[in-house]
Amino acid sequence: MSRIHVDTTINGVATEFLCEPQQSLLEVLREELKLTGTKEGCATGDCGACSVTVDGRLVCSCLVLGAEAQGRKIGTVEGIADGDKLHPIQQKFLEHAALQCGICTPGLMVATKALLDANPDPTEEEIRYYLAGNLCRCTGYDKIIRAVQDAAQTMRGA
Amino acid sequence: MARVFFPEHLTQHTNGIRELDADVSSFRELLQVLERRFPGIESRIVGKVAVAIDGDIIHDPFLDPIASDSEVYFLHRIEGG
Amino acid sequence: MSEARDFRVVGTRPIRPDGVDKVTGRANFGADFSLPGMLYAQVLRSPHAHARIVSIDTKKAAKMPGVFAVVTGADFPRVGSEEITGGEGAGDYRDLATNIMARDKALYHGHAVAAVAAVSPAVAADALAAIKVKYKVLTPVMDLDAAMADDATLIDETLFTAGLPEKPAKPSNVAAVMEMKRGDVEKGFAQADVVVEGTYRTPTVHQGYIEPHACVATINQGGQATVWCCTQGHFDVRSASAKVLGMNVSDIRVIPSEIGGGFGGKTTIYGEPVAILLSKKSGRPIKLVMTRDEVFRASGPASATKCVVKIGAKRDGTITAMSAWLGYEAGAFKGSSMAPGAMCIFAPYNVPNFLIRGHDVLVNKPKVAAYRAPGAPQSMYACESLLDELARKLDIDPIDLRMKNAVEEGCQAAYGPKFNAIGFKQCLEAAKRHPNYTKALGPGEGRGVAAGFWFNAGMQSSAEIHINEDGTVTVIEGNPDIGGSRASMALMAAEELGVPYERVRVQVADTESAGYTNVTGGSRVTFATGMAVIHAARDIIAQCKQRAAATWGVDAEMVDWQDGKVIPKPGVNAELKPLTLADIAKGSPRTGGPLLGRASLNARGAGAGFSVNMAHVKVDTETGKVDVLGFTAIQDAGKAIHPSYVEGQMQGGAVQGLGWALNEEYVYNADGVMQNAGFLDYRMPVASDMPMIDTQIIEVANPTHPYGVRGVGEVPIVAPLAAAANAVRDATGVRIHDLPLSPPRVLEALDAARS
Amino acid sequence: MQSFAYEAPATLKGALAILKDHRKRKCRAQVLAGGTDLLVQMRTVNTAPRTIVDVKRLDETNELKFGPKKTFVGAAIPGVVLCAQKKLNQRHPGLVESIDLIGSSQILGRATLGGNLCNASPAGDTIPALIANGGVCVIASPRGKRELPVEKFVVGVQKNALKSDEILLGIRFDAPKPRTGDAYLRFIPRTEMDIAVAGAGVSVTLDKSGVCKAARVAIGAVAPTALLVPKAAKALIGTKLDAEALDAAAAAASEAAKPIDDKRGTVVFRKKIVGVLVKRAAAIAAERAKGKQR
Repeated sequence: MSRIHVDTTINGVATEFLCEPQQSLLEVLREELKLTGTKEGCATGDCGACSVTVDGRLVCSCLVLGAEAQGRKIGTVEGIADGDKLHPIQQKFLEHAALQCGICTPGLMVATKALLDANPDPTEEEIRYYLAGNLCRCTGYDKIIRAVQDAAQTMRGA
Repeated sequence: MARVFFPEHLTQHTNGIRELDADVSSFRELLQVLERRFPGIESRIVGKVAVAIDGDIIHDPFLDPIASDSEVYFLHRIEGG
Repeated sequence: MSEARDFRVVGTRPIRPDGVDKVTGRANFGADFSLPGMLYAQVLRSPHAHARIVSIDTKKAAKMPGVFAVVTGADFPRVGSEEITGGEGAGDYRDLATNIMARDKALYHGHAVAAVAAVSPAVAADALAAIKVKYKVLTPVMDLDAAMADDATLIDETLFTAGLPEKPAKPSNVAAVMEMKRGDVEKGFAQADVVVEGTYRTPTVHQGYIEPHACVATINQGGQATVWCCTQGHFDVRSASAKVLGMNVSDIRVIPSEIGGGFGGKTTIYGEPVAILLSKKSGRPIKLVMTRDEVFRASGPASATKCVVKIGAKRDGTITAMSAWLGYEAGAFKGSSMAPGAMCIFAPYNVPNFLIRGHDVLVNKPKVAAYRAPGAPQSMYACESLLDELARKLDIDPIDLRMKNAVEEGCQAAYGPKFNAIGFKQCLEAAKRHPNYTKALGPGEGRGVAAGFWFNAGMQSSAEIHINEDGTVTVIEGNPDIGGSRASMALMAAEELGVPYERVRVQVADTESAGYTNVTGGSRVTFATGMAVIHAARDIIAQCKQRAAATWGVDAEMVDWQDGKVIPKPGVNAELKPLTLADIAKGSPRTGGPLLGRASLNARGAGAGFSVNMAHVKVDTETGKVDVLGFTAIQDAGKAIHPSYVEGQMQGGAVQGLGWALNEEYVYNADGVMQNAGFLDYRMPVASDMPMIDTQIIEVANPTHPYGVRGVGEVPIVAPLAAAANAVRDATGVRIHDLPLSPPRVLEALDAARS
Repeated sequence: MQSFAYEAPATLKGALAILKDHRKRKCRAQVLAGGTDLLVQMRTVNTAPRTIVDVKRLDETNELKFGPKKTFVGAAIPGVVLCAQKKLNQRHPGLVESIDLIGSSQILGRATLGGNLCNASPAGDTIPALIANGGVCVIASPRGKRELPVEKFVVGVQKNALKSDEILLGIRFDAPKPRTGDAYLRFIPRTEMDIAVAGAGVSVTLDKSGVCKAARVAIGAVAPTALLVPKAAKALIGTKLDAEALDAAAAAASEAAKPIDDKRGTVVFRKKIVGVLVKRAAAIAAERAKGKQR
């Protein structure tokens, strides 16, 4: 089985890697590149824990082939904070206690950023539907929704 | 005298007795009293059931004090999730 | 012991100490750890729900390039029967070992029969395909009725029903029975003006934690193993793995990773001993991670149940008698949560006469594990639904009916002892006053009320506190942090020591670095481990007083501790300046070395927890779809150390309970194969399914905890099932007894009522 | 033995050449668009090695054209892009609804109209909407191009009419006539993230007096393939889409449905639900048609 050489950009950094043709981007991120912030909850696109962006578009990295990353720009949870400064979304999730176990949190960081980048002032319903692909079993979503609303307000103010 | 109560499944080892009075000042003494009266019951209690002394549920009590007006209940161990 | 006091930091809502790592992706969870030379393990699982294993041929797989080890049941030591002295449903070590790797029989679809370790997951998968297993397929026993039928196929021919006066003549799928009674139940029903009865069923459901079970294990030639894994209790992983592998406890070190949810499902072991054995055979570190499919098929879901409940009451609502027949599926091995289910069902009420019969029943499904208030949601769903029917029959407000029979301090619980201070009536009053209780309902809408109860647990905990040279504080404890417990520990340490919260850091240490501590479960961490942290802090304070006295050259009796400082008692040399924790830490080399506080305890008196929930639903009568428009959770927390995380437990439990009520269930085909082993078709609630969850924390101090804490983690999942069912009843006029209230079932019931 | 390979040709010619070559060598090649179905199936039901031919980099499969008479939607355009298309929303709002329902935000970032169609799931959300809108598949092969109505493209459970050397380039629609409206509704137990238990796509065209002149009704997840239900359409044509007409269409749809019992629903439930969906979708389509009256 010949491995494929891929040139890509991850969180703004030019990156190259080798992968199997059938290997998912999630497996590449976690196993080849040791970027374990992106989590695997199901590997079938049903939980959102592996959410990343490809050319700014929100996707489940378990449903993307590593090889497809060629020439694309990949965004992961590791790229959300601005250096040593937390992103407002991260700050608000902490302030609102919008995480308990924290396994779904990386996916929610990426998905929420994608949402607010596209829609800076979403309604509660818009937030709930946009994040419907990010399962959380601990919080009952209440504090997550409030954190997103607060983050949106902060980002609009900023 | 402290009042001691047995759940249904322990009464098989107390000749059907559901409750009794015991003149003891600690759970340790109670165990000795019970074992003397119902040989073998200690092995059914230690590590097998939880105990409530005056409403406080304890797993594996031993030196815990028992007052003359105390109520002691044996119950299934609960750990939870 | 509990002082009525004003708190300085307890009750505030600071950011959790581990928060930043969890929002940046830095936090390491079970599957995030790797070692050089590490191999990937995969498990071969039974394709049959019930089959005799005739033979397993692993030769071909073992020879494949890239395959380093293959193990089957034969590679594990035979473990003798020995009761696990845990809590309910802890079972037997022999069963635990057989569940981890099948021996003569495969007892459920997905039961592990072999495992391989290879250079890559792909090679491991190919190796599994090369293992040849011969099965003699047996009839699967898939539910209570089938398992308890006279001619039922026996899952374990050597199993005789326990709990009967004498050993029965024939083996049975009923592993155990239990009985609880008070008074004369027949007389009680005879005294009743109204008697209601109902049969309620709940399906097999899963905890649904988002992180699959995962571990990395390595063992050296000297037989010393290290395991990194996501677990609710690394000390239990150590002791259970030692039993299953016949090792010394001291030869296994378990290092807990961050844990991506557990809810009781990560209080036992699955892959850890397998990974250790594969490491032993291959001489390499092993990573073993379950797929989501494996989590559903082969971890520990919660019991499906059948509960037949009968209640008798006077016209004024006074309950005269209650009875319950409870059947709990244990899965393939004995040990369901039947006992706590029986102990909880009538716990909130004063019942002069009752009779409860519980049954722990084997079926060809995965062995159940604990799931948040194990056993209580199922039995209390039945009782709280029937109480709703009783209230309608008597035309009494459902909260008033519960209030009339509610237990309070001094009442004898149905499970035995008298209650200390409890907050059930306060919860009921709060519910009655709550604006959501009187909110107008639109067409097709309904409101339901239900109560919840859980004992909460104490048990063993240890804590150490180190005062660092700059006066900052390090707390070392042994409970994996699943829901913000580091924050609660830091708050309690800061409160006791009178230092700012930010100067306290909390380490969850491994089995060789922290004192023995029971699982993160049973709602015990903030109560029991919190108590240990407070005692450790008081140990520090005592030492500080001695050292300050020594520094000042006065007797220890001449000094006091006040707001984080040692001060001389009035009358003692007025020149003396108060010494802060930092001052004393700085001087510690001269006063006896590092400041180290310790506590280990077996906590007694976990305060009983009560809740009252209100569900507000809308039912689409053309499709049977139930929409939850509002939900209100009211619960007695004793004392909320970090209110945000208490609310979080209440909200999360509410939504888990609503999932249980509305859509979640294991769907099996006739061969006993689960049809929906994935998040797509298991259907846990998603964000757009749910409204905001309103919470109200009641604080009736638990007298046995220094700050009044009682557990909060489990009670929240108990009441939502009946609250939702009662709301659907209110909206449609139709009572549906079986969960889940999925659209096909609701529509069927509505059509039946219409025709 | 064949091993896994990945190709991402830049031209249609290149893509067709790869398929032709594999066909000749009797090797397996599979076209990848969004991959939200393909990758899951490749890991579970059918793990056999194959060459994956990614068609997302082709101009033809990314084309989006709104001509005065015709609309063309490239097969490899992700749902999130299509849902944001004003023109598509104006011409075929029901179709956009069906795309929007395919899955989560994450899934829509990948899933395509072409993929949903080629996957040919009985429960595919876009298929009834495509049929209701009279969608026509534009197919390329080394032999040139051919066209096929959507209802003929899906031939069985997860079976489509493509030969192993053919690629679906996209879907062509006639621009809707005046006073035409469409709608798609599906039933799922949750609000999101589920596969349709039943689905209904309806398109109606009214005359100036509000009488239905033309209608197409298609139902999904109630038979091996999505069904066009002429009898339901007939029940609507010639009426003002009043309650009886809608009920008659609903009854016709329930009658036409040939569902199965499975983990997602029962025969009885699906037959009932699909009628309700047709009734509700037709009402929405009618409102939209009226909205376009002037």
